[in-house]
Amino acid sequence: MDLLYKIFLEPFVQMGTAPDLLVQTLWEGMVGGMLYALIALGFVLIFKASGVFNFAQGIMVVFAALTLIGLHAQGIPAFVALALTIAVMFALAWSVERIVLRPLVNQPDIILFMATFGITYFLIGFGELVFGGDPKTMITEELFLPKGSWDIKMLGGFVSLQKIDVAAAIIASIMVAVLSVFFSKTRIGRALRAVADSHKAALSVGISLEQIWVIVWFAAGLVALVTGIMWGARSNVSFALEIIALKALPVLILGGFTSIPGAIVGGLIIGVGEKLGEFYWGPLVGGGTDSWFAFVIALIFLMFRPQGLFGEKIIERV
Amino acid sequence: MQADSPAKGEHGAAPVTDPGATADTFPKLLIHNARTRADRPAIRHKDLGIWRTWTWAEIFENVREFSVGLETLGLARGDKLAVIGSNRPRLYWAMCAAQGLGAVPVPIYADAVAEEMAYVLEHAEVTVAVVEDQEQVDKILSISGRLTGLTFIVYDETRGLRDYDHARLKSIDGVQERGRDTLARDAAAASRWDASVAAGKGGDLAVILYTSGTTGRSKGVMLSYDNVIISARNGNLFDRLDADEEIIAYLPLAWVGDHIFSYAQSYVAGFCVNCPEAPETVAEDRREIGTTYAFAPPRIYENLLTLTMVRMEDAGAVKRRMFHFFINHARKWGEKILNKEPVPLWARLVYRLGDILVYGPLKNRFGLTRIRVGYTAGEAIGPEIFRFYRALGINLKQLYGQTEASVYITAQPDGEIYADTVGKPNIGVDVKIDDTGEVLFKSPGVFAGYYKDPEKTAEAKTPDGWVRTGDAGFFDPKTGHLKIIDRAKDVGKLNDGTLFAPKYIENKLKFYPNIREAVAFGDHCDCVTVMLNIDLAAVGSWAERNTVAYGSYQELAGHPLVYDMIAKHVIEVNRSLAEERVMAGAQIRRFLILHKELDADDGELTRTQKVRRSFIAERYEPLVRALYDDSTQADIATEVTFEDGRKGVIAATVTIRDVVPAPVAPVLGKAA
Amino acid sequence: MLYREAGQYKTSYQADQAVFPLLQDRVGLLVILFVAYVVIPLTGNDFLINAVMTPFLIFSLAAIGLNLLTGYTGLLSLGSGAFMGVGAYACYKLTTYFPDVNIIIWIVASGFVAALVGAIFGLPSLRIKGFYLAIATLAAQFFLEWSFTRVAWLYNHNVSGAIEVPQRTLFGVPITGPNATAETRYLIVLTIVVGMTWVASNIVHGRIGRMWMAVRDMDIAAELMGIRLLPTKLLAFAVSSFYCGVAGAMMVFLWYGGAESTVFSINQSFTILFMIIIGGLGSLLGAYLGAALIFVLPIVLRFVPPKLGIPVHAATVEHITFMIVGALIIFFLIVEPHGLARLWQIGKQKLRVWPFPY
Amino acid sequence: MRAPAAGDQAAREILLSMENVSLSFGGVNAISDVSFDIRKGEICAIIGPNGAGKTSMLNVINGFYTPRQGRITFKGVARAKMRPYEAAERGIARTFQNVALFRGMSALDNIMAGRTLKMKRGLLWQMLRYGPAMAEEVEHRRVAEEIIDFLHIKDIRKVQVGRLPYGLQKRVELGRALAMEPELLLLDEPMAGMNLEEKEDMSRFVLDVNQHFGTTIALIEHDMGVVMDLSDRVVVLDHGVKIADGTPDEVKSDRNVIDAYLGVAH
Repeated sequence: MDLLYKIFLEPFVQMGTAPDLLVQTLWEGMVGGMLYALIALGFVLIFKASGVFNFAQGIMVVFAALTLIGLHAQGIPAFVALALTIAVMFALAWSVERIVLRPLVNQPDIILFMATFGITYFLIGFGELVFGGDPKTMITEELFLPKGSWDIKMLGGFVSLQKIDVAAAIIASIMVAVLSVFFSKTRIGRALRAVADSHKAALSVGISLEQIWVIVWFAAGLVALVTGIMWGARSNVSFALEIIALKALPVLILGGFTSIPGAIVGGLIIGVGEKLGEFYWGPLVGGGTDSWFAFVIALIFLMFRPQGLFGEKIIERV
Repeated sequence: MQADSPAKGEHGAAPVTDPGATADTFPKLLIHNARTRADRPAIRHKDLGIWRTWTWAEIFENVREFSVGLETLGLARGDKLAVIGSNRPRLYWAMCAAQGLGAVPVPIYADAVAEEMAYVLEHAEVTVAVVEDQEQVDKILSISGRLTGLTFIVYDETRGLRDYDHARLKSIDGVQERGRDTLARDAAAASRWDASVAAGKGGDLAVILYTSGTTGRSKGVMLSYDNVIISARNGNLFDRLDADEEIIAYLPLAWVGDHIFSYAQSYVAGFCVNCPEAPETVAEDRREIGTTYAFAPPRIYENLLTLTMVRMEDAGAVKRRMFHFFINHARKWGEKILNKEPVPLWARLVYRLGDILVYGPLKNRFGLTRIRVGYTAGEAIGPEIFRFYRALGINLKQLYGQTEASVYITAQPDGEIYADTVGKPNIGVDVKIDDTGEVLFKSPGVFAGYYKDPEKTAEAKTPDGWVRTGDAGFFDPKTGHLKIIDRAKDVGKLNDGTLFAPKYIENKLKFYPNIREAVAFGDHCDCVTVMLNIDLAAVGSWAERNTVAYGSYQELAGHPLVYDMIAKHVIEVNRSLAEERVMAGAQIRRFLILHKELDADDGELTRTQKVRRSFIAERYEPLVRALYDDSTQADIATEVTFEDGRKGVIAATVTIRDVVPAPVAPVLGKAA
Repeated sequence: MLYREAGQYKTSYQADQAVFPLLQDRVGLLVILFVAYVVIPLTGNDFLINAVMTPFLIFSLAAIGLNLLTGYTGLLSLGSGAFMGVGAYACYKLTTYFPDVNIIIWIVASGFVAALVGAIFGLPSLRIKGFYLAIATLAAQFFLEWSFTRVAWLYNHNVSGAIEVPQRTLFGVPITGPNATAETRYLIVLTIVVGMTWVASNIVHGRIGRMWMAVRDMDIAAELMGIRLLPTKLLAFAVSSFYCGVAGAMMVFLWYGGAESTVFSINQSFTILFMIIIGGLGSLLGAYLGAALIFVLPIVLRFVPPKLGIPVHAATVEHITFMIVGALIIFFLIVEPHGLARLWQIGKQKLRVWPFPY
Repeated sequence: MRAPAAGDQAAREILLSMENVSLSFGGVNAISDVSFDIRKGEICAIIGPNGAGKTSMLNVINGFYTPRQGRITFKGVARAKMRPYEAAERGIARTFQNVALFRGMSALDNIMAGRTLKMKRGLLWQMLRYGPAMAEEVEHRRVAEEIIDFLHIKDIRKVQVGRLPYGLQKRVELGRALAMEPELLLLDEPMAGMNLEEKEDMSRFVLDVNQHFGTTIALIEHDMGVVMDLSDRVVVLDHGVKIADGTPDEVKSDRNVIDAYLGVAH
């Protein structure tokens, strides 16, 4: 009885009595979710264009961030380092295409999926070898990212918004906007969509798969870089992030693997969901629920709508 | 030894120790085996994926039931029972079952068309036919109208026969069932059967084997128990075959070879016969069993070798080199080692190594790892092929035999193996050669006669019991082995009286891969001349290697360099002819290379790819004339049929080459 | 070349269906067992036995478990680490409640708990395949991992938050805890692994194995042939988790002698997965080969360079290992998706058809 | 055309009856209001131009698709929704247009897999692969071997099916279906992509199956010659609608068919 109360009433009572906390939690959740969404975005880009489920997106975030920091640590001015990092991400995209994707073209998806495990592990090892395993702090002010927070007085309490979060939100939305323009307006963008539909189609349009793959992986790399910066700015940059990045997977399950808006919405749902869950229900089970909450949500969701929120039903043929 | 004096088989009257020797019919042998080696495997059959084994005791039971069952169907002493199908245990049992009743099995080629079958079934007055499956049943039913004597058809495979009218159809199971019941019901049945077995004597007719007649109707060769069993026993002695042999039965039941190797010898020696699962799995099954005693016509060895070489071409460079290195080493030393001749130590060691790396594995792939004796016979085998297997350490030997002789006439004793002889007279066989060069023999295996055909029998058998083989041959003085040179009727004489055996010469030529076909002329001429066909594939590749440009077969055939190359072959042939006293006089003096390939469509070859000498002689009359006047070339125009059936005329000028005969070797072992 | 098959014929289906139809293979197997049971315990030093062989065997077992699921049934799982954990904690609880029951029984029994949990988390496999399922198994991984830390009851509320393996004996001989000798523990692990491998091979060679492979190769056809997909898949999950569970229990009780939840982190899952990718999907032998490679690799890296006078930092070794493993995976997926096992097979086939190339 | 079989048409009892079956994917009608019967022991051909809904029809019959409306009665039992494995359990087997063998397994194992439904021994025995489990394994191996013998594929029983030529794969697939000892066998273009000889073999096997096992067969085939030779009865579909149903001769002379199908074909 008491338990039922704890589960079904108390949380909502809390929400009601302390709405400012609720808002705060929601905001936190949204920001977290946004970062998940960004990673998910990377997945989607690649999946759309090459049907590859890129498990390495998470480590790419870490890798990008570390490169940036590492380069700057060598005394290279921040923005030069940024440019260099972009170059590095391109190099990465290029070599992935060369070394991994090209030989594996026409292999079953699951094989390519596993191949990205390989990439992940390689990058982890490589990253740690070069930059060392210990956490680093993101060079926030060098990149002129805002610090501190606004404390807004509302609902009989305070809601504090980290400026960096706001910035992140803005940058993220800009990026999404850019991407969608890129996809719908530019020639390459349309080509990419063609590929998504069928590889033959793309070839007939006269673009080589190789180029396209390099491009999408590079794009995913950029997204990863941005994500890395944002994330690094909030907490710090370490390989632990690679595990957290896995949360993008449930996001994808909700949002579907091919839909950018899906990724965003999914991200927000997961983010908000796990924050609320942790804040209001977590204590009941000893906290720390956010490590699995997202996945369980996804799991349950899968049972009922395997194709995701935005994907359409698959008809099996014999 | 002298050509016209009989050559006695060495081991003469070898002492026969086997207690089974007293048993003079197959049923008696079976009883003997069932008693002395009851639990030893007698026959195996790969069926439904595994090897089913029957011991001698078991097959005795089966055969007896089968036999009694047949008796209830009215099969009686002297009746004929046809056996039609592939090598299956129950078909072998059928033979013994029939013999148990004193009836005579008549195995018939399973691939014979209904027509041929009808002839044999009618001629042999078959009353019961034991067949493999629906296919054979259908064949017989299609002609049953004419087979008034045929009372029952007994089949092995039930499949597909369910909805047939079973008035005259019985399954082997069914027949055995009847037998079992009868035996169970009245105790007398068993003793009755024993009695009828005891009634059988060695002199009785054991089997009638119809020789697939190349000319005219096929003849039914009647063989008595003594013929078959004594020959088999001598054969076993000759190769020291015992109860531990394993043999694969895959050649037609109706062929005397199979009857001796997979039936008679097995019953006499008590070794195990293995029936393959299906024709296409014979090779695989042979490997599984690992036969110790094998028999195959030359083409099988040929195909195997070709396959080997082709496959090795696809192997990696290193492996290929290793393979050829060791094969060459084997070709050099292998036979010597096999013949227990002195061989330098290093050569032995390399051979040992080769055995681990190549020969052993090869033999394993061939399924010949455990082979003790392997025979090739039927026709001449290419020396290269023959030596290849010998070199691997496979004891491959040649044998010369006939249905009329219950197989054995001559065979090569271990350690006396030559690619071009057929060996020495078998135990108990006498061989002589008459002045026409025809080979005659006398042996325990000499057939009783052709069924219902006294004239033919008289033709084949001399009053004093010699049998004309219809083959011409001579005893090679060096080795004392018999050499078969040709069909007697084809053998002619040069004007100077020397023996002229076209086939013999042609074969020698054809063993060169470059030479596809050869036609030798010389009967009633002063000298021997040949027309040749080059082998486009072989010579073609030779041409590429030696950058000889050519546009067509005709062009290549006429090319001087090709002539030079072929001339070398001809000279070598002459040399080998010169070594043989009988042949030395008949060396090749002139040859030409024909401008077109001899072709069955033009009637130049039989459908079985044998050259039709006389036809060719007249078709190419101008060339033949030119071969015997001393013109160096001749024009010829021949009508040909193209693939699409159109007719056309090929005209050509064909060059003629002279070749110098080799000096005749000093005659060894001069005739007394 | 080594294979001389002539004369090896089968007279019964039993013989023909045997797992090792070839004499040479049977001999080889006996030799290996002899080495494992006699040679190594007698000659091997503590390091070899305790730090190499024992863990190698344990990992092999886990890999076999995952291979039954991923390699044979075609269901990708990233939760094997957690299922190992389930085994370990189950065993810990069981032996604390019933200290008198022999630990070996509990080690095996704990597999059943793992099997149950595995089956539960396998439920989604009805609806989803491929990497969707992989993600679903991640849920299992993280949820279980979380419970290992948060549910104090699981580790008897130890302040350390870790499992502390008590001493247990077999016929008076200590087989767990600090006093158990490396040899004893090795022999027990060996026996369990050998036994369970034998069972696994029996299963995959029989009806159930065929059902799994049918589902893997063509699930639609399988269902149209009357194979019920859900039970089949769940069974695969259960059996697979059973193996992982036992492996986990052995890992803690017969190797580490104590452990906390981090041992069963997602990285453990990955390690096992990589073992079967590199070793060979759908091959029991592959599980061993993969385990050998992935587990032995770092050891070699750690101990060989110093021998050559090249000082390497432990961390560096780890990083390099990561890189090599990553590279290997890509290499194998490209060159030989069926892993070492297939390479072995090809080699064996070559020996069988030697000197022919095919 | 096999006269004797066709003779006792009417006499035969109905094995499967389809009544006003309709099927649609996302509004698109694949099959609309089709009715026909398949009688015990007959060979019934379902023909029609591409996209006529033939394969969909088979998919409905063995429960892979659930029809939007209409009722299906098999062995006298009308069924609502039926899972494919239930169809299999009730005696419906099938082969596929593009071979759907278990590529990773040998021909023998594929056929053995077809025996799954008939094998009962549980996990425990399976684990030991001894006693009853082995006995069962052997018993079914024998059945499999009889099928192998029946289809003349002795020489490839241990070959991994992925390596077999197409024609043989089709044969193995038929074997796998036979292993289920079905009452109704659905063959989806059993001779597609075969050369003449292979087609003749396959036709032979289909007839043998029908005669010796008394299996009822429904097949889809494009080769008119084959259809006319094999089948007792032909059902013609066009754009998901049944346009004819009768003996080959009747169908051959049917106006609609000639327009809709043969017209297209030639």
